[in-house]
Amino acid sequence: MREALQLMLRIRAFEETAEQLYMRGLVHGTMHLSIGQEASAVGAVLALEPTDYILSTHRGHGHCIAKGADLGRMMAEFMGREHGYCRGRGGSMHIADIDGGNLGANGIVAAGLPIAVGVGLSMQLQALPHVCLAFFGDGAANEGAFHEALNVAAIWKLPVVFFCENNNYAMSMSVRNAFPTELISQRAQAYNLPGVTVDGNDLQAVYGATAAAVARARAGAGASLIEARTYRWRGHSKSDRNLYRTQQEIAAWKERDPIAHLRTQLIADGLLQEAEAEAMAAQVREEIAAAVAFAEASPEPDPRDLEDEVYA
Amino acid sequence: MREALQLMLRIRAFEETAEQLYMRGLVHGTMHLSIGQEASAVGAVLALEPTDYILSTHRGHGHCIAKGADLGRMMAEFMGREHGYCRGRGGSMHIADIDGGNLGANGIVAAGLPIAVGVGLSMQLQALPHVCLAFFGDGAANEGAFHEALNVAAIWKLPVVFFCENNNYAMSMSVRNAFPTELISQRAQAYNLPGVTVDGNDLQAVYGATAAAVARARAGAGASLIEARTYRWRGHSKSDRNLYRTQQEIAAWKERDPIAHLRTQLIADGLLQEAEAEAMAAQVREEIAAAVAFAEASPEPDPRDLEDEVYA
Amino acid sequence: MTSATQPYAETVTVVQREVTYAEAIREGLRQEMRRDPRVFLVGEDIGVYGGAFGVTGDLVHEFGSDRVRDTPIAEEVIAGLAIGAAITGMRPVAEMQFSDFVTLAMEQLVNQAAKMRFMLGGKIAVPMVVRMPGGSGTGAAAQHSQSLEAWFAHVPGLKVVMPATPHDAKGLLIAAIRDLNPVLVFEHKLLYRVKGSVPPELYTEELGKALVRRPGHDLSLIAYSIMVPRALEAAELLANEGIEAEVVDVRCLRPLDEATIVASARHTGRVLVIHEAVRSGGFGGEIVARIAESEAFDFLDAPIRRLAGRETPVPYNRALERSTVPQVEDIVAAARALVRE
Amino acid sequence: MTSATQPYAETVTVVQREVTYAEAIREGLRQEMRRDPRVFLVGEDIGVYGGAFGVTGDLVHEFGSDRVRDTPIAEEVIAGLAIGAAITGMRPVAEMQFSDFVTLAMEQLVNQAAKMRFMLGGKIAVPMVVRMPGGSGTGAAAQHSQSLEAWFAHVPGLKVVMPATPHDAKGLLIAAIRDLNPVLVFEHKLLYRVKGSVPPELYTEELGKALVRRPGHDLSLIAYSIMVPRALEAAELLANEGIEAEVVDVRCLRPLDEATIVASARHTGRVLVIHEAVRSGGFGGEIVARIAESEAFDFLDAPIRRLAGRETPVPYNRALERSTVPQVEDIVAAARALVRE
Ligand SMILES: Cc1ncc(C[n+]2csc(CCOP(=O)(O)OP(=O)(O)O)c2C)c(N)n1
Ligand SMILES: Cc1ncc(C[n+]2csc(CCOP(=O)(O)OP(=O)(O)O)c2C)c(N)n1
Ligand SMILES: [Mg+2]
Ligand SMILES: [Mg+2]
Repeated sequence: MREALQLMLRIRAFEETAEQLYMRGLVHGTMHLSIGQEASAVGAVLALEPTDYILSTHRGHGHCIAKGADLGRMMAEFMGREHGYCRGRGGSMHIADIDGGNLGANGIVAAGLPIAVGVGLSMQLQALPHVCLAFFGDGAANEGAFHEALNVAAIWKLPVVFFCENNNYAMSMSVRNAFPTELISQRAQAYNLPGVTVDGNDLQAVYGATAAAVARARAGAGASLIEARTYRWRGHSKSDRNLYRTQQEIAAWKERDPIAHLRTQLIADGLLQEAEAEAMAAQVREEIAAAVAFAEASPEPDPRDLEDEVYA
Repeated sequence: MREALQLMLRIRAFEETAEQLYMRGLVHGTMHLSIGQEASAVGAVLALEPTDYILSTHRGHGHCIAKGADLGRMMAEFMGREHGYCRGRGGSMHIADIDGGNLGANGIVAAGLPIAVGVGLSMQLQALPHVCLAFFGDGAANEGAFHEALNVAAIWKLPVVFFCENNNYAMSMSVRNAFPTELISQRAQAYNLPGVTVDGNDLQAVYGATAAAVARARAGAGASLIEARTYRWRGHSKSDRNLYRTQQEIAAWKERDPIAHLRTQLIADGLLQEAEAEAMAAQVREEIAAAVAFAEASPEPDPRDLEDEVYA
Repeated sequence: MTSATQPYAETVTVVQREVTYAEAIREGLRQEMRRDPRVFLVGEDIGVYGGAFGVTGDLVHEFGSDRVRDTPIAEEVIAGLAIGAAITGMRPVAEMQFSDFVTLAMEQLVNQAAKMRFMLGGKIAVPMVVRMPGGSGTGAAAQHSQSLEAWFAHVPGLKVVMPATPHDAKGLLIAAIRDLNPVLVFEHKLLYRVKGSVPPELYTEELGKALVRRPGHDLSLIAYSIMVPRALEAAELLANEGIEAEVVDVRCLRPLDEATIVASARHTGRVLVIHEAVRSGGFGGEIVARIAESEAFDFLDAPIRRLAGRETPVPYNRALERSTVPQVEDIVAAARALVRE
Repeated sequence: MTSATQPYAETVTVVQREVTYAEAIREGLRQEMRRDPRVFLVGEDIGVYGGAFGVTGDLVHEFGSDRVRDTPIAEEVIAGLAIGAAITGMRPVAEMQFSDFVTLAMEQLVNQAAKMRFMLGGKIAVPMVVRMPGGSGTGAAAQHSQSLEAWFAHVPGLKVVMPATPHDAKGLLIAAIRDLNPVLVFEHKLLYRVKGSVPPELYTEELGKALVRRPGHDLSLIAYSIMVPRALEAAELLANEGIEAEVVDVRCLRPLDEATIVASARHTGRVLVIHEAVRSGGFGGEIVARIAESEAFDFLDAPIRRLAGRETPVPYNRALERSTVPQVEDIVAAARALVRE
């Protein structure tokens, strides 16, 4: 759990720094910050083994950090540098850490779900014990790909965990307008899969639900759907003027800060001292500073032989 | 109900004749016969007003006849002639009767469902009282389009009836292997829509369920999903060797002939005499013979100015 | 196809109101929606949010959320519902938030919208528009930066429009809305903020008519969308070197105004076809082929050349990204080389 | 690209076993699946049914329903699962039952499979194959008869294979399965029953290598897929008239063997490019452009011509359908006209 807090702090700090770099004009492109959603990323990934796979989304920094990625290489990718995870070709929306089992963020909403089916099938065919966890947003749950993927994973009993981060909005589209039902997890019934909704800002709730789904998958009993209710504090991307929600609503969710929640809990349970928490935060700040330094020292990629890299 | 019987006889006779024409090598192309599924086509369409719309499928002859299409123009289309509904351009898989409210069969599984959403939206925006009923098969219910369409129809409360003809197979894929649940209608819950499963070989059951859904749609209360359980007696298309099912199963379903069922019922209820039933069958045979004669007398289309017909 | 006899654009002499490409589109939508109650907009985040690129802006406030309709993320249904609405009396204008997402709507657009009229023997028309921001230059990487217009230019039944100026962005869009066929309009993200003179009233620009944007006799630069302003800029630089380039704005890929293109090729004898899309399989090949098959062939003084996107996905890094797409200096260099051949 | 120095196919002199194109594919799949346990097949009705065109036939009996895997009707997942399996150690061979249905899988193939390696900085390979029956001639009408290969030839990261003979159907397929990239194989429905000599053992044909199927000096017929046998038949008829046509089988649209094509154009000075796909925006434009841009340009004695599908969806009626696609007599007529120019 202390590890979880540290990961969450790391994500928060990464995102805040990314935002600053962006504001300072050092980043060309777009970004989708996950501030406020740290518990769902960390809780989900902590329930996995290092050899398990994840598929991430456009809002993927948190997933990637939770899966153990190197912050320097992430930051370098964010800044489009040669030593970034994708050598500056992918950027924020495509950061992947293949060796760490993160098969990549994805710029296309819901696109990871059919791919997750393939990873699950691959594990089943090779009789490997690994599980694939696919992150996706509430918005993604209305794409056709969601339906096809859950159905196929269900009929073949694939070791896949469909993990929906319901942050209440798909860009400006509120779940109230996009869904005819209260719970996204209810959709699991259509595929005869277990479906649960958890407080996505409660690390332990997320961890618990995911651990159960992962155990089920690993035991060969098939896929599950988890809905983690959370909220993004920042706009969808940098062009967002937040016209579709109130400052009040944002403030109310900030009250439910997943990091503060976990920290308070750990201290209350005697698992953490205030001072340790401060030290952790300081350490994370250093890590991020080092990551930025690494990124800034990384060379710009060379445009010359780009064509040679398209095919294996 | 006598009208229903007549329509069902007409469909059966049309299909049998289509099959013969095909066997005799008079038809170039493919066809998907709906023999055995007459009650679902007729029961569904009888619940509609003439000004309501349907969207049909590759297995669409029955829907088209139920919606009141001219048999001669249908047969001419099947034979690729100029006086066919589509002037020989469409063939079996694309027969439409726009004036009659049949917006067309479709060669792409599930493709009618997103279009139905648009028809429903169009009615709602124009404040027109018409309903759109979209036929689709069990196989179509696993396409992404199904999901997107039902969700959007649900959130906007569109006047659409999603009518699934579950004939137990999508080509060779049994519903037992393609679905993780027993009932397709159960999927309605995912969209907070009413969903019912009815005996698709029982005309009155189909009619009743559809009438309720149509009334709901017309009242502005939104969409519904109906699953009609039925069976196709023939192979999927002409290349089908029926390797995926047993003769026994086919025979068992033939015992449940929807036409014989309705006929027996009408006679038992005193609504029809044996002799009348015979006369009806004879009349239908004549209609079909006339349709074939019309088709055969229709000229072949002229390839010359085809390019001029692509754009309006 | 009057262009062959009327080869040059009239020079605008009066000072006109300047608005951006995005504003021109919004104005066109607003005016046509006021005029025709059948017109409605549908897409993701086009309402209160105002569109991912701000194009629909405040339209929802004037027309309400019925006619400026936000959808869930469901591109197949966005396209399909446009079809269903179009064939039952409405005039939908759908938006794909990025043109890359049209990959999720190909079935509806290509198998349904494009073919419906023909398949049904001419019994039906499908008057719908799909607007799509395309192109690179914003650091959005490989899945948000493509130029896919060539796919659709290959599909009979569709029309494909590539406006290069605010004037055309409005006029061609209005024409597209009034057209009885499915029309795809590819807008270029980098053009949205470009200003140009736009008549304040409603007007249409004919679909299928190319325009000679600049006369010249040394070579023809045949371009569309963002490559038109780049070609014009290149032409100015070339003029300083004594090279007079004729710039043809193709404007519409289907129907294609072959006459204007061929006339220009015949006139100058040297042709450089320019587009942002990947070179192989791009629409430039079609343009080259039309010229190579035409009577202009005998008038050519050099091989026809193409300048187009590199054979890679679009990369994220700014310098990499820039290198994958023709820039003004690339056009100048290629044109210079061509006139020397 | 050894073709430029080795321009003619070796003449087969020994009598060989004749099998159909469909059987050749099945044999290739069977042998490669025996050799490599990572290979599996996935698609609709490929198991007990044996495939809509009987291609997979009895394979399920030998390899079981895990490796010859029937799916629900869900093309997006078929494509996506192939990607997921490919990047985690398997060698999926997916089938689209008709190539027209790939319209439902464009997102996965174009945005994911094609770009993944590049976007991730080369950290990953996506060794997958998608087999797709394409083309017209079976009365299947507009939504089951398209030739969409040009779309994919426009997408860096994909390879596009168009086998014209049973020999190539097997050899190119094996090469596609062993290739580390996503490879799309378009099989032509009318070719499935065509017989040809096929070596009984496992062999590969290099991807990206065109073949001169028949030498000649009066003109070049550049074709692929079903248009190759038609061009060869036309060449025989033309020979009777004293016209010696060289027939080039392109075989692979991406990567494209430009050298062989350009060499033939230069050699004969007259070029007719032939494909079934709709002419506008078809891959023929690319071939024309490659020639028009090349050093062969100066050796051309006539405009380059294309013979291709009409600008319509494919109609149902047999005579209408036939009229939309180049037939042998059309090739003969076009070739004859071209040599007279
Ligand atoms: C297929 C597709 N449609 C639309 C978009 C544009 N887009 C990117 S993120 C997004 C919202 C996604 O919402 P959700 O799935 O809830 O994830 P969140 O952003 O809330 O994390 C949209 C509309 C896209 N990238 N891909
Ligand atoms: C998108 C798509 N995928 C596959 C096919 C090929 N195909 C045509 S009908 C069919 C089976 C459809 O099953 P179902 O929806 O149950 O309808 P049924 O044939 O049983 O009436 C298939 C696989 C198609 N036409 N369209
Ligand atoms: Mg969300
Ligand atoms: Mg069925």
